[in-house]
Amino acid sequence: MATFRILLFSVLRQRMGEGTLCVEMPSPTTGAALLDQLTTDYPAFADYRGVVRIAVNHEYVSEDRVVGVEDEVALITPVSGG
Amino acid sequence: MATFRILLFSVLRQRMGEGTLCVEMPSPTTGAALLDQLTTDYPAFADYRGVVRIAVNHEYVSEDRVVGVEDEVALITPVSGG
Amino acid sequence: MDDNRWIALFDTPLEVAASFSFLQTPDAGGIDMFAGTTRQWTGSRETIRLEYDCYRPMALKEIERFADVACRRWPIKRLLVHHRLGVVPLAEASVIIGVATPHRSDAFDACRFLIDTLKQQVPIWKREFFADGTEEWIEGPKPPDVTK
Amino acid sequence: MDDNRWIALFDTPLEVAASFSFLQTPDAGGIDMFAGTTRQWTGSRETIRLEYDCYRPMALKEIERFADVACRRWPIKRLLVHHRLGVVPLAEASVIIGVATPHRSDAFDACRFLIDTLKQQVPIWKREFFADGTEEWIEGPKPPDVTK
Repeated sequence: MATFRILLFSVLRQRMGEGTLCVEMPSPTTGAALLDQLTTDYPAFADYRGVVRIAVNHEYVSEDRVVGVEDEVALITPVSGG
Repeated sequence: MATFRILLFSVLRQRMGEGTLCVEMPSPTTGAALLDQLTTDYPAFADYRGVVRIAVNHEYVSEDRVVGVEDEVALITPVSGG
Repeated sequence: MDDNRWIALFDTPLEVAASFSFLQTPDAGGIDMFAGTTRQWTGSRETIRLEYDCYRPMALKEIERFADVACRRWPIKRLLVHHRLGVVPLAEASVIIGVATPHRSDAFDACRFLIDTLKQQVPIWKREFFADGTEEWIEGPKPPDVTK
Repeated sequence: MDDNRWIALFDTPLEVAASFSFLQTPDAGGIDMFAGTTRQWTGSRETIRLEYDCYRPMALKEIERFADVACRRWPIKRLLVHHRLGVVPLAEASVIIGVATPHRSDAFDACRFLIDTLKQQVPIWKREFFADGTEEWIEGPKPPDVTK
């Protein structure tokens, strides 16, 4: 098992109460598996499961992307810049 | 007979060699009659007869507009500002 | 309306910062500003400067007239049209058009309408001076529309 | 390419004059510059300020990526994307997008593409503070497109 640290911003950071969430999983895993584990560990996250997108090393990836514990993982809710 | 003074700009002023042309006509007349008289008096003007537009008192008008000697008349070739 | 509109002809360089400041208002969420600048190359022909002639009282009246049209068509909070006359060196702005609206899409549409209309309707003419020593008055692609 | 592109995030007010100067080049005939500004009223709801959060390294990378797309699609001579972060007071600019192209139509199209794409794709979020004391993080209308 490894500890994935996942970065949060804006509404998700406010809702979860912190800027980084940790989940324990075997590494490597997939984006989808990480999101599922987050939903289990943090019930408040369930509301965002459908709209959140995963970024790995500063790029959007699809949920089937393989993610290792060495990657920088972030969750991106619908953006509102500009 | 009255003397109509007609303002020219850009290529037309360059081509005619002056910024104002004079034509002798009864006043009032029409834009079309003014243009016809100009073509007679200044053969070089004939090249522009088709593309020139008439402005009376700082507004575009159609050639059938009645024009008096007291009006400010100008000839506008296709513009190229901006 | 007049406080919300700044239409002017200049014989000096146009001022971008002052133009933008004028367009700023808490009523708007988007500002689109277009500037036409003197381009050096047209194909293989090199321009060294432009010079603009203008029928001033009519140009101002005509710009006001289609600014009215724009203000009826879009929810415009600020509108600016500045045109420079005389010599305009390479890369400098001959015209600045600016529009501020609550939402960005209207700002883009109105700004484009204003520059497109200016280029067809306003009695201003460009004389182009080329590197080979020649020069010519530029005539637009079609005459102004007298019915507009 | 890099000398022709200025992409940056700022914690200070955006500078319009410097942005415009950067966009000026004898290679271009048209510059379109869009600014998003803090609007006071949305219907009957009064905003008093905005605050922007950002995932900085990713935001820069994502802007660069779609600037590349724009430069392949249009003949862009200069491109600028500046976003302000933290507090942005009423009427001030949160974003400036600028594009210089040989002809004006491309400048408008590319500028609009850049702001539209930024608003859907770049990890920056707006927190709106209202006059009634409430505040909320704004979520965009749809999630970023991960396939773009």
